Parts: sequence; C-alpha cells; structure tokens
Amino acid sequence: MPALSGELVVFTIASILAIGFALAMVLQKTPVRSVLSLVVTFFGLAIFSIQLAAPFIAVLQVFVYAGAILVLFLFVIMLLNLSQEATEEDARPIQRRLGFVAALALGGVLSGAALRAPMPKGVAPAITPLADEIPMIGRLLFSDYLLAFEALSFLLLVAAVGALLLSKRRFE
Amino acid sequence: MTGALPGVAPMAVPPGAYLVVGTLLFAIGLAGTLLKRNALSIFLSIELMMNAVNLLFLTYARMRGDMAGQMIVFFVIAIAAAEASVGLAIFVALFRVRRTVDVDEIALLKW
Amino acid sequence: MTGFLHVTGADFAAVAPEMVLCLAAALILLLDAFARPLRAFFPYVALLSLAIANLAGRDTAGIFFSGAVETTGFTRYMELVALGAVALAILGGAAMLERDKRNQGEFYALLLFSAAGLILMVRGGDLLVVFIGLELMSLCLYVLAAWYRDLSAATEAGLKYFLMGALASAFLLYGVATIYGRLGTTSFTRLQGIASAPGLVAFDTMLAAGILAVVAGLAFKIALVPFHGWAPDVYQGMTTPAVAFLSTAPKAGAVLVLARVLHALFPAGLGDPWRPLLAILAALSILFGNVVALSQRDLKRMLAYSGIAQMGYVAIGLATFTSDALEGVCVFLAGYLVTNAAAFLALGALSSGETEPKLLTDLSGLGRRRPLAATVLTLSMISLTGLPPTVGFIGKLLVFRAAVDGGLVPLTIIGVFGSLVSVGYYLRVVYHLWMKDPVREVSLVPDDILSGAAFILTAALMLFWGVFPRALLDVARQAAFALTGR
Amino acid sequence: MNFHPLGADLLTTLVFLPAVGALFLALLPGESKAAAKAVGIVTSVLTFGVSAVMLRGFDPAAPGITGFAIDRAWIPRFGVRYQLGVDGLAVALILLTTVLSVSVLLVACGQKIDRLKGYVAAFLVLETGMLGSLVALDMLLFYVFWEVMLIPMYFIIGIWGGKRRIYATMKFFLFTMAGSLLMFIAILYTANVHSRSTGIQTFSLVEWVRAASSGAWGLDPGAEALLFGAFALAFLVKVPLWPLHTWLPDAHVEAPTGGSVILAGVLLKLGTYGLLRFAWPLFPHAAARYGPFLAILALIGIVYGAWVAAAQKDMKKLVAYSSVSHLALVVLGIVAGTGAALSGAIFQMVGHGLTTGLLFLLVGVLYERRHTREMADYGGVAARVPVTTALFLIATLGSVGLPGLNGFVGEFLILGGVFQVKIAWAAVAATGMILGAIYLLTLVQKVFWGPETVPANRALTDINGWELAGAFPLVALIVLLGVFPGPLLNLVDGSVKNLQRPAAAATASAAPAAGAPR
Amino acid sequence: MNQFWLIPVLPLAGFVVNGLVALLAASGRAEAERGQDQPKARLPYGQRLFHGVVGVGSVGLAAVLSFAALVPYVLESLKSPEGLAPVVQHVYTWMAAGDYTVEVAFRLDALSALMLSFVTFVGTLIHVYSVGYMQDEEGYGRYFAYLNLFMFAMLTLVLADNLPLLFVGWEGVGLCSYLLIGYYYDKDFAVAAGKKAFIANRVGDLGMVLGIFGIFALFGTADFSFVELAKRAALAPGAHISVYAVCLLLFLGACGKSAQVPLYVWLPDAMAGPTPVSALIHAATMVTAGVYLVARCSAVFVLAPDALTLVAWIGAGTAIFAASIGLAQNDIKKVLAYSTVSQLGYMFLACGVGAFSAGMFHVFTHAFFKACLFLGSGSVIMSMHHEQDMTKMGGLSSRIPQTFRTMLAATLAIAGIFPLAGFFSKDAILGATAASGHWALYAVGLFTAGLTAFYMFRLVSMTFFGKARGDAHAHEHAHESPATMTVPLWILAAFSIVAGFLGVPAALGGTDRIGRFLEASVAHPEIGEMSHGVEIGLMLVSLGVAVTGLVWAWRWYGRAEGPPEAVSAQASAFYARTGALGKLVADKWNVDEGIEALVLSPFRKIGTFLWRGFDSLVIDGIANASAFLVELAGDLMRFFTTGHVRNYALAFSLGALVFILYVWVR
Repeated sequence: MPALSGELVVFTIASILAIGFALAMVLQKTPVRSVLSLVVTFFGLAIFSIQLAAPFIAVLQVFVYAGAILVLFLFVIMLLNLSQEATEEDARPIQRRLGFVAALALGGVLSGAALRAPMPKGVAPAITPLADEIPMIGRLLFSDYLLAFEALSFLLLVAAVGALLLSKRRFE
Repeated sequence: MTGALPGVAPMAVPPGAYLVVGTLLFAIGLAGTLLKRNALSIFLSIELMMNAVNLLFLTYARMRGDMAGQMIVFFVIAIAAAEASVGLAIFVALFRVRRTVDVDEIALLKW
Repeated sequence: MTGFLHVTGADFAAVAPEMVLCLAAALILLLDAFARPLRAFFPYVALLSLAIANLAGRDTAGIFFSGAVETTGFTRYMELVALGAVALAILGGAAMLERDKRNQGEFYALLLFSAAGLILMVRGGDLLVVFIGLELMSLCLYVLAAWYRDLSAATEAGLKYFLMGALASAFLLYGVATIYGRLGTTSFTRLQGIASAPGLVAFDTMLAAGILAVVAGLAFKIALVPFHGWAPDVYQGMTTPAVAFLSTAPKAGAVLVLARVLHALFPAGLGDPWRPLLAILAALSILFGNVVALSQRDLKRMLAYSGIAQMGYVAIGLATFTSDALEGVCVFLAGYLVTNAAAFLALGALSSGETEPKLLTDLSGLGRRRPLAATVLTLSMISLTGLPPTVGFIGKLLVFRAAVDGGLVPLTIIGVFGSLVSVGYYLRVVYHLWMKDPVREVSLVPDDILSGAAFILTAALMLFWGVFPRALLDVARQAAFALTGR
Repeated sequence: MNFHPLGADLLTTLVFLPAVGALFLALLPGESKAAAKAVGIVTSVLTFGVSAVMLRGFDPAAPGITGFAIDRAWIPRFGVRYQLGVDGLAVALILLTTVLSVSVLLVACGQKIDRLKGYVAAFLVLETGMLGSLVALDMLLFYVFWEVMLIPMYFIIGIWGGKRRIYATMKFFLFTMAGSLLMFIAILYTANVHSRSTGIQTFSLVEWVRAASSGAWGLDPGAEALLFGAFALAFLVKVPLWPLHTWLPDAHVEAPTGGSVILAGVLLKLGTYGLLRFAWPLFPHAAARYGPFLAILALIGIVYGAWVAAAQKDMKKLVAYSSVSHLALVVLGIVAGTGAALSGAIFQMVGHGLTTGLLFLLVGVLYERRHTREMADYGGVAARVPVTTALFLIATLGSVGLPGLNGFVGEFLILGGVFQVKIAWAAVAATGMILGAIYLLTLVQKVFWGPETVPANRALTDINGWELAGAFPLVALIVLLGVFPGPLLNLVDGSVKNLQRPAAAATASAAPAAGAPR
Repeated sequence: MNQFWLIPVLPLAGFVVNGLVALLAASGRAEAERGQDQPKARLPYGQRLFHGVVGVGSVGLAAVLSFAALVPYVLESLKSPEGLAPVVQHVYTWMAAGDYTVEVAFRLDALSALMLSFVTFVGTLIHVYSVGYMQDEEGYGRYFAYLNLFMFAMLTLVLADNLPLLFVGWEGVGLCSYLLIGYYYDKDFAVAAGKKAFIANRVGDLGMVLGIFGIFALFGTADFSFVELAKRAALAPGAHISVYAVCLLLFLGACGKSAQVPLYVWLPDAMAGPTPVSALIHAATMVTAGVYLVARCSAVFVLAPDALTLVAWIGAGTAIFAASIGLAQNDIKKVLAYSTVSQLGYMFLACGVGAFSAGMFHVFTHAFFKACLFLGSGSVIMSMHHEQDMTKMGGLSSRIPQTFRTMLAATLAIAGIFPLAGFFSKDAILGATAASGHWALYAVGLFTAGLTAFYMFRLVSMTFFGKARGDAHAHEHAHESPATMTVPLWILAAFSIVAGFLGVPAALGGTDRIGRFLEASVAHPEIGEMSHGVEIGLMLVSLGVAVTGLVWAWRWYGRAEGPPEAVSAQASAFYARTGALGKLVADKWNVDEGIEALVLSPFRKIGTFLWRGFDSLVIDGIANASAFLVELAGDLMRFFTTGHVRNYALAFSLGALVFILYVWVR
C-alpha cells in the first residue's frame, strides 16, 4: 500500500461518490431521482477510467451513458409520466429480504474473491504521454476489431429498427 | 488480440481496490434489479451492473497493460446503448397496453 | 497485431453467411419501406437468402479476421441448425402472419438478423465477438417476443425476456471480464493455450466465479434450472413461429458456445467441480422440467417446460464432455430442432390463431379434422418422449450411451425417470388429438402450402433420422471432432 | 421380395412386410372399409406365407441363432448392427404371431369397427414390432422393436378400447416403459462393459453371450445382479409376473378384441422370450443366484392369479388373470431350466397364445353382440350359440390342460421339469391344475350353461363366417398340437439344448438366496 | 388283432361324427328359434336312427375288435402256467423332451384284458339301453357323442402302455363324466354337479401327475415295464423321492377317480346325469379306474407296505361310511351311488391287504350287478315318469316285472348271497382281509356287508313291495320299458348271477381262475394262509350277516304301505331306533355343508379379498400413488414460476451464488 498520494485521494472521493449515489439510485423512490443519482455514479466511473489510463473511455462514459442513455431514460420516464414508483410497503417481503441477502452475499463473496485472488504483475513501462491512446483505439477498430465493429453496426441497426417498430402505434 | 497499453506510470492505487469498488457496484446494481419494482429502475440497475463490469475491464486492462480491455468496454457501451433503445421501446409498448411498468403488476403469464 | 485494414477476401468469404443474411434482412427492410405490395414474397426472399447463406458457408474452415471468427465443422453444424430453424419458422409462420396482417418485413429481417447473430456467436473466436453475436441475436428476439405488441401477453413476454436477458448479459459480461482479468485474454485459442499450459490451472476462486458467471449467462439462454424462469412465460406470450425458432436454434447455439468455452478452459476434459456442477444442472432441469410440464394445460407452456427438460438431457452430454458426448449433443440438438419446431408449427396450425391461447383441451378430436398436422404433432410427441423409430430416440441413445461410458450412470437413471414422467404429458397430447371427442367447437386456421411443406419435411426427417441415423451421425461426428480434436 | 428360403432377405421381408402394408394403408385416401380389409388380410396372409416358407427352410439342427442370419451395419461406430437371425424358439413364436395376426384381422372384418383403416394399420405396425423383436439379434435393434410395439398398442387400446381405456392404456404404457427404460440403461452399460473388457464395440447378442459364458466380462456379482435385475424387470413386467401384473387385467378388459388377442397371444410371450433369450444367457450367475427368488414369485403368481381369477365377474378379467397364472408357470419352467422344463415352457408359450387368444376372440364375439363382459349378463346361451359354445369349450379345456389338447403338453413338461429340480415347486405349481379347472369351468358354467336368465340373450346370433374363419386356425392348432406335439418340440429342441441347465443348477447356489420351500 | 389303436379310435370317430352332426343340427335349431323359446322336442326319427347307429355301431365294433383281441390272448395265457407276456403295440411318439419320452403305445395283458372285456361289453349294452332310454331327449346326438367320447377315453385308459397315456384316458373320462353329468345343461344343479365332479377329480389328478413324475424319478420310465423293475425292486439311483410318497400320490389320484374318502363327494351328485350314464360311468367302468391304477402299480405299492395299510384303511373307512349314508337315502339313485362308493371301498380294502386280484375280481362282478341295478332304477324312474323318490313308489313289482326280477337278482348279488357273483368276489376280499390278520378291517368289512344287504333290500322293498304310494295316476300308468332297455337288463342280471364262478375259491373246490389269470400282471404278495375250514366258516358268517341285513330291511320297509307319510313315519321310526346318529346319517354326515363352510366359502372370500384388497388397493395403490405424487409435485412446483420477473431474477442470482459457493467448497 503506497503512501497517501493525490491519486489515492481522488480514488477515494470518486469511489465514495460512485458507491454512495449508486446506493441512492437503488433507494430512491422516484425514477427521475434514480436516474439523476446514476448520472453522478457514472461521473465517478469516468474518473476511475481516467485514473486507469483510459481517458477516451471516460469521455464515452460521460457522453454516451450520462449523456445519451440516461437522457433517453428521463425522456421515457417523462413520456410515461412515472412520477412516483409504487410504494414498496405492499411489495413481496420474501423477494425483498432474499434479494437483499443475495445481492449482499454475492457482493461480499465476489469482492472477497477479488481481494484474495493473487494479482498478476501489472506492466510498468517508462512514463510517456497518453496521447497515442485514441489513434491506437482507432487502429485496433479497423484491424483486429474490424469484424466486431461491423457486427456492432448491424446490432445498432437492429436496435433502431426494433425500437422504431415497437414504438409505432398502429400496424400497416 | 494484441495491442499493449501505451506506457503509463505504475499504479499508485492497488488494483484490488478498483476491483472491489467494481464488484460492489455490481452487487448494488443487482440489489436494484432485485428490489426495484419499476421496470425502468430495474433496467437502470442492470445498466449499473454493466458499468461496474466495465470498471473491472478497465482495471484488468490497466493491470495487464493491455488495450483489449478498453476495446471491450468500448463495445459494451455501444451495446448497452442499443439494448437501452430496444428495452425502452418495449417498456413503451407495454405501457400502451397495460398502463403500467410496475413489474409486480405484470404477471399475466405465470405458473 | 496485424496492420490497418489488413483483411483478405478469405476473411470476408468466411463470414459470407452472416453477410448474406444481414444484407438480405436489410433488403427486406428496404422493400418493406418502399415496396410494401411485395410483402407476399418476403418469405421466399428470406428462404432464398437462407439457401444462399447455406451455400456460401459450405466449405470454409480456419481462423479469420485475425482470430475474430473461427470456422470449423462444429460452427458449420450450428450454421445448418440456425438456418434450418429460421427456415422452419418462416415456412410455418408466413401464412399465419399474413392472415393476421402482421407480416411486416421486419419479422423476416429480424429472424435473419438473429440467425446471423447466432452464427456469429457460435463461430466467434473471441469472447467479445461471441458476446456481440449473442446480443445481436437477443435484441432481435426481444423484439420478436413482443411482435404482437398490442397483445398484453406478447408485450409482457417481451418485457420479461428483455429484463432477464439483460441481467444474464451482465453476468456473462462479468464472467468475461474475470476470465480476461485472470487469464489475460478473451480469445479461445489463447485461452486454450494458457489453460493447457501446466501450472496455471492451479485453482483460483475468482476465475471460478467468472467461469460460473459465463456458465450462468449461457445457461440462461439454454434455459436450465435455475436460470429458466423466463422460458415458460416467453414461450406462452411469444408468437408461435418465432417460438419455433427461439426454442430451438438459440438454445443449440448457447449449448455449443458453452461447449466451446468449457473446452477452451478445460482442454483436458471436465473435472471436479465442473462436471458435478453440470450434472446438477442437468438433474434439476430434467426433474423440474418434466414434473412441472405434467401440470400444464397451456400447450406452449407445456412445451416450454418440456424444453427445459430436454435441455437437461443435453446438459448430461455436456457434463460427460467426451467427444462421443458432444457428438450426442449435436445429434440431440438437430433432432430437437426438427421435433420441437414441428411441434410448435403443428400447434399453430391446430389452433384458432395467434390471439387465442393454445389450450390442451382445444386439441380434442382434431385428429380427424386435420390428419396431417395432428400426425406431425403426434410424431413429434413420440420423438420428444424418445421412443424409436424417431430421431428423439437416437439423440437420447447417444447422450445416454456417452454418459454411461463416462461413468454418469446415476444421471442417466434420473434421465430415464424423467422420460417416464414425460410420457404422462406427451401422450396426453396424443390422447386429446385422437382419443377424445371435441369439448368445444374450435374454428381452426385454414391450411396452407408452406406449413404443409414444413410438416412433411419435419415428419420425414424425424422418421428418416430415426431409422437411418448414419448421415446425421457422421456430420455430428465431424462437428464434435472439430471441437475436441479427439 | 426374395421368397427363397435361403434368401438373404427373408427375415427383412418377414418383418417389414406388415409395415409396408400399413404404410400403403396410411397413404390410401379416404375411409374405405373394404380397402382396409383387403389390405389387412392380404398383408397378414402374405406375412404368414413368408413365415411358412421360413419354417420350411429352417433347420432345427442348426447350431445357435443362425437361421437366415442377416448382418449389416446400422450405426457402425457403436457397433450397432442390423443383425437378424432365428432359432427354433423364434420360429415357433414367429409362426404364432403371424397366425394370430391373420386371425385378428379376419375377426376384425366380421365386426363393426369404427376407423377400421387405422385399426388395421395399427395391427400391422404392431406385427412388425413383434416380429422384429423376435428376430433381432442386436440388443439395440431389439430394444428399438421392443419399444416400437408400445405405440400401436397404445393406440389400439386408447382409440378402440372400452370405457376406462385411457387409464388402461396409460397404465400399460407406463408399466412397460418403466421396465424397459431401465433395461435400456442396462444394455448401454453392458455394451460398455463388453467394450472395456474385450475392446470390441458391439451390441451383438451372440458376442455378448460368448463373452458372458466365457467369463470374459469379469463382472462383479453386484453389478451383474443389477444388470440382470434391469433386464428381468423389463421382461417380467411384460410377462407379467406377480406383483407386476396389475396392468394386464385393465389392459385386457379395455382393449378391443383383437388387442386382447395379440396382447395375450404374443406380447406376453415376448416377456418370457426375453427371459430365455437375454436375461438368462447374458447373466448366468446372477440368474442362478436369483432364479429361486423368481421361482417363488412365479409360484405365488400361479396360485394368486388363479385365485383372483376365480373371484372375477368380468369374462375378460377372468381370462386375463388366468394368463397371469399360466405365464407364471412358464416363468417357473424357465427358472427350472431343465430340458423338459424349457421345452414345456416354450410349448406353453405357444399353447397359451393359442388357447387364450381363442378365449379372448370368443369373448369378443359375445361382446360384439351384447356389449357386455359381465358373466351375469349371459347364462344359458349354449342353446343360442352352439358353435361358439363348442369352440369356447375347446379353448377352455385346452387352457385347463386337458390331455389331447395343447395345454396339457406344456403343463406336463414344465411340471415334470420342475419336479426334477424341486418337488415342492412342482407340487405348488400343480395346484394350478385344480384352480384352473375351478375358474375356467365356472366361466363356462356361468356364461353358457344353466337356465336362460337374460331375455336379451334370446336374440343372440352365433359366431359369423369371418369370426369363424379367424377362430378355426386356432382351434385346429389347439387340437393338432395336443395330439401331435412332436413337430413343435423338435423345432425348439435345438434352442432348448442351447439353453438348458442341469437340474442341480437351478437350486445349487439357491437355498440361501431365497428361502425356497422344501 | 394287431391294431389295438383301432379299439379306442372307433368310438372317437363316432364322437366326431355324432358331435359334428349334432352341432350342425343345434346351430340350425338356434337359427330357427332365434328370439323365441326353445321347446324341448324329440328329434326326428331319421336323426335318432343316425345317431343311434353311429353311437352303438362304433362302440359295438370296438367291442367286437377287443374281444377278437382278448379272447385268444386269454385262452393262451390260461394254458400257460405263469401267464403270457403282455402284447405292446407302439403307434407313435407322443412327446419327447428332456428326460421325458412318452409313447402312444397300447398294451394287452391280463389286467387290461379283464378291464377291456367288461368295459366294452357293459359299454355296448348301455349304449343299446340308451337308445331306448334317451329317445325323448332333444340332445340325443350330443348324448351319444359324449358317450362315444367316453368309451374312447376309457379304452385308452385301459389299453395305455404307460402312465401318461393312461392319464390321457383318465382325464378324458373325467371330462366326459363332467359333460354327461351336466348333460341337462339348463339345470343348474346338473351343471354344478358336473363341475364338482371335474374339480374333485382334478384334486386327485394333482396327485396322479406328481405320482407319474415320481415313477419317472424312481424307475426312469413310466412305461408299465416299470412294474417289472418294481418287482425286482430295481430303483433308479439317486431318485429324490421315496416310493412311499409316490404311492401316496398315485393313491390320491385313485381316490379322486374312484370316489374314496375324502374325495367321494362328487359321486352322489353325479347322479344328476342321465341314468345310463350313472350306470356306465359312475358304477361299472370309470370309477373303477382307481382300483385299476392301484392294481397296475401293485408291484410299486408292495414296496411300500405303510402305503398299502393306508389304502386298506381308507378303503374300509369309505366302505362303511358310504354304506351308512346309503341306509337313509330316499332317492333311488342316491342309494345306488353310495352303495357304489362303498363297494369301491371294498375294492381298495382288497388292494390294501395285498389281494389285488380279489379287488379286480370285485371290480369285474360289481360292473355287472351295479350296472344292472342302475339300469333297473332307470327303468323304474322312466316308468314312474321321472320320479326318483322311493317314498313315492312301492308296489311296482307287478307293474314292471322284468325290471323287478332283474333288479332283485342284482340286489341279491351285491348283498353277497350265495352263489351269486357278489358272494364270491366279496368273500374273496373278506377272506383275504382276515388272512392278512387285520381283524379290525375284517370286522369293518363284515359289518359293511350287513349294511349293504340292509340298504339294498330297503331299496327293493320300498320300490317294488307293498302298496303304491305316490299319486295313483302315475302308478296306474307305470309301464314296462321297451326291449332296448329290458334286454340289456336281462343280460346283465344273468352275468351278475354267474360272473362269480370265474373265481370260485379253492375252499369251495374251485380253482380261483381269475386270480391265477391276473397273477401275470398284478403283484400277489404273501398274505397269511388260512385253512379251508376257517375260510368256510368266515363265509358262513358273512352270509349270515347279509341275510340278517335283508331280513331287517324287510321288517322295516317290506310292508310299507299307504301314502308317503307312512314311510316318513317309518323313517322317523328309523331315527327313533337309531337316534341322533340316524339323523346325522340321513344328512350324509353334513360333509357337503362342512366342505362349503371350511373350504369353498373361505376360498371365494380370500379370492375376492386378494383382488379387491391386494391388487386394487396395495399394488395399484402404490402405482397410482406414485403417479399421483408426481402430479402433485408438478402442481406445487409450477408455482415456482410465479410470473414475477423479479422472482426469476432472484432465482437466477441465488442460483449463481449457490453454485459459486458450491464450486468453492469443492
């Protein structure tokens, strides 16, 4: 465990933010608030990405997730004007307890595993600017990941078609 | 697939910490999935789970100094977007018919 | 790392089937948008594209796109299964959809897309590609599940399938992440290399959790207990021809992917604790599926549970995991494809349309009104029971034989117990068809050529493979060999 | 088709001829009864012809099960082969099958049957199944045919049966299948054992028996016991041996006439056939160990079946229980295993097929006219249906085991053989003679004799031409085999010599295994 | 005559022809009268003639053939001092399997010659008699068919060269008696009686079959050549059954067939059949088959003295027991039936003490006088318009004189009055018993002789003497039977007078011919010697006893006059004299009731229990219960699929969790 460095401080704050608002997202009664708290969590994740030497991903995180997807959510929520989530009191108690237990246990178990598992040595090359990360991604996209990329395009097409189809009111 | 991570400083924060955070977020997302009643909230939680996994990917990529992890995350984000659009469309269609997205009230098909 | 855009013609030739399907799908979408009157021909276009895709995929083998896809006899086999399933779904569904005015081009497009995704998933040389293929397939199926989006049942099916699917994806992804983290790669070939290297397989709790997450994610698609919850509801709500596809090819695909993953991670064969784990999955599925199917009165639900049970038998093969077992699995899946598709299509033909529930009692006395469909349904029930001379028997035979040779006799005994229980509900269908007088007048959908063709085709296959299984076995043999090299 | 006795495909022809007929019928459009009758009778008679040709060309002296042997690849990689062949035992039962099939279809022509086409087709498929299981020498092939028999029978009982037909047919199906599924696993396991011990992938019975008798398998007693158990269970359910018999009365009662005839005439025999052909030769030691236990069950079955039969009020139920009793005797003979016992057992299999078949046929004749099986609904009809009465009397006496009719020969030889092994068994088994007389004569008395009590019977019509044509071969054989059993005994002599065991063998290791009465 | 097989086969042919014709006629009739009543009508003359000719003809021919065969044989063997070797003719091998080989082979030796002679002779007479007696029956053809079949079976029994073949005849006669007793198939009691007879016989046959296997085990063969082996006591090595057991088994068979205690119960009921049948089957021929069997196997029995003693006691017991019942019966045929049982007892008594030839001698004589008595009773019954109750008869001597005279002769014969047939045969038995030193048995035999004389003369008195009881009208119209019936009566009467002279004992200056003749084929163990003086003394004693019986019967019944009450008054007087015992006797010792209570009704109850209780409740219970449980499990487990997607997710997660933990702990 290295000495208290700025990186560590930032990490701590970010993780508190992320986890805290994630919890908030779960505990919130109104969907809108859930979405908004998730936004914060995503920002936390974006910070992590930067720390993990993936600034481009961080940007995507903010743009696509916080930006696009969550806004889409908000939009739908407004569309269906789901102001209030039904009160949880009448909900199914067993489901709640067991669900809580399951989540907790799984979280505990997995993080326990994460801590106990032996860590492979991370590479520690000489310090160079991150400048050539994005070109690298680009290059990879059009070489090794070409097929995946193409497939992705069709996937998005399908998504578009499907969304369009489902949200159409009448058949013709 | 190859593609080494461009050299960066050694990690000041132990990777385990990132993993734990990621796992916890995953668990929280799961909790949301299991505890929320609003279909959207549930899907929201699932999105959270995916992001938690993304964090794991990034961490591992960083640990191994390997691009692959980042690439995967890139794709996952895109896929998540696609899923979101379809999913929300389904919610809308459902709402049109049933006037609700409360999963506890959506149980015509059972047993 | 290969250079920028260094892809050869061979690479594209390798993915020709997917491309053909996707392009055909796109074409249909366009036609639907701009030449709606041509809708009546979409089925034929789709079938044609399937034929072409089949031809295109014939003799390519090797690793392409620098490891992104890996074409072997194994994947080829799956290709055939996928194409066949789509073909049957289209044959059976076309007339019905046209009748209900639900024959928008999207239906066929989505079917083709999901077939493409399925094929991609199975031949993906890298977990990422597999995941993408899986998502491509799944997204289409989510939409198809809610195809009759004005029916609350259909939309509910869509919702359930989607939510559970997303959850499963999340788990699968977690597993992929962990595998990546622990073993440093997501490509099958490298994984196999690493795994077969001595020393590493020293046990690693986290890796185990990861692998399990992957298994769970795939078991969800296969609908093995306890990851099966969605199946009955979705089957019931989803439109029948789509179910004919959903209940066969995707399951088969997931099974084969699982086989690939396991083989990559355990090239030396499954050991403790993975074999008992799969055995438990198998036992649970067989018992739960069969027993609960016994209590079903809605045929589609019944077939869903029966499907769970049938996949339990497949899981026996997976647990055994010898090349014989995998061969058995392949044969079983092919048989299951024909049989189950036939069952669902016949069901559609023996009902009064998609908007009506498919109740067991409504089958009463239909044997005389619709001999052909009734006979096919009967045949498929016999085949599902696993009685000779149908392909269902051959599949069970191979799986059980492999399991016995592999020392899983108790599992096989659970299996036969399941079969015994299954007699109860499979023959109940036969009983209603032939031995019972109608309780209420059911207005049947009119016959049509395409589904008639589908019936004759499936019936012929069920019997032919049951009596002369050699050809099928040889293909399956090559497939299994291509995977295990043993 | 190759009709030359030594033609390679005689057995193939024999087995699949009925199936072809059925297929033809299925493809035949419309519901023409005449066509159904024609196809049915022509096919079954042709099949009988083939079997007759086979009989003519068969050489009882030939060793092993090599008559008209066919051996082709089916699923080569597992060494599953299309391997057919017959010995005397098989030939005898094949003839029984073909004859009974002809009778059944003739009778069907003489009676009002709804959906006749399907009925005939079902019987033809059933015949293929039966013949197939009689000639199959590859265990897996045998299993296939064995299971194939289930489905048509399920339909026959389920569609053309009586009131509780569904319960009956499901019960029949489940009981039989429960047994055979375990046998399925056992077959696979045995194949595994065989390939492990000899390195050869095969399901060939001949190979297996060779290995088993030479002890090449090296099975430990426990495993052998389990395997034997699985096999025996499958066959004993079919026989059916007490206490696995309860499906039989229901199935018989609910089945249509033809169904009962075939069920009693052939299907049950396949159970004992299986014991003789597979269970004993494959697992001799386990068989020797647990034979006495089966003998006890058989003895219980003999007495029990007869006793319960005596309590019946329903003609078919009575005959059904009589089958339980008679076949238990056959099982006892098989357990005893001396030359006489085995000859008797085989003879009794054929004999019982004829007598009981005829009984069911005649009960069916009455049922066709009065639609009741209750004895109380008849009484004193002898004067109304003299011919039926005469035939019924012959069948009854044959079944009682009156010397001069076929029943006696089998019974006598079985008892004689058992006597050599264990007098106590013979003594208990012989009580079947008395009990049999009691319930069968009661049946005759209540149905045909006494004052004419039920007015409805005054209009009873006697057996008609078709039915008579169906019954005649059986009667003729009952008498012929009773007076001249020699030919049949010679026919099966070879098989018996292969299967028989010295008198000591049956009880040698026995006494502790099951507290056999002494 | 070297085609013995023709002898049984001829009647068989008769059976086939008569049977088919009768069947055709019957079915024609059924066709004609469908839906209406079926009046009893005598057949047209042509048909009757046909059946009669075929029936009588076939049997008569058989008789001719058999005499053609046996006369020369007998003469030969009488010439040669120690008898003649048996003549055996093989026809074909019936069955050969394992260690059992059974030939169809016929044998003519002293024993079978004796049987053959009276079987064919009496048989033919009774066929002739039946022509008259049955003329009014619509089942005429069926009757003759059955009768021919019986002759076939009986002749097979007599001529068989081995036990299994003998068993064929043995069962065959059983079948025919079953069919003929149930001849009036629309009468419940007749049918029931037939069944009873068959089943009782079957009980015996159980022993018989096992006995046959025993013989196989003992001697390795069941050809009668085993008799020779037995004489040399040459048992097969390693036989796993004792001679004693085998004898008992065979004797059980004999008991069944020859109506010995306890299996005698069927014979009295057998009287439900037509009277000629009673005469032929249940008096002259079939019932003596048991004795024949024992005589056949005499050499074996000799090897097991204890078995012989048992035989003797059973015989004696049966004799006195049946005679006691005979005392109080009022049905004329019943009396004769019990008398038959009792006489059979005598025969077994003879065998039991080792005097097999004496037993056979009695079989021989008994055939004649008992047949005569039965036929006579038939004639009486017919003249009384099918009235069998003696209390309603009386004073018929004048009405039907021929019947009266013949029956009287036969009665004296059976009572053992010198010098009629019965005297010699019965005294041969009593003498042998005494000689064997079983004085108790002798006493029983002697007393039985008295009883016999009593009930027989009681019969005669009640039937023929005194004044007519019953309705006068019937008595008025009582008329003598046609010649077809009286001629046989006369012939039989004649033989029952003279038949005895075949066996005049040395004591009376005779040379027990029949005894010496039989020695060739039956064992003749040493049974103590007695001086002729003692012998004659004993004869006088038994004669005295017989006469006492006659006189006693005359004093009680001879002058019985007036209406039936009078007789019943006498009957009660009888009880008054004999007390509760008499009542018991009149109720036949309540044996049938006892059997019903102790055997039959429990049998039925248990059967029903096993069916309803064990089969339906236990076995099916288990089967259905397991099916039900599976169904139930399904009905419960289906609720795991709640329809709530969150539950599915929960199951998913928990599943994953549990499996992860599982993988870790492994």
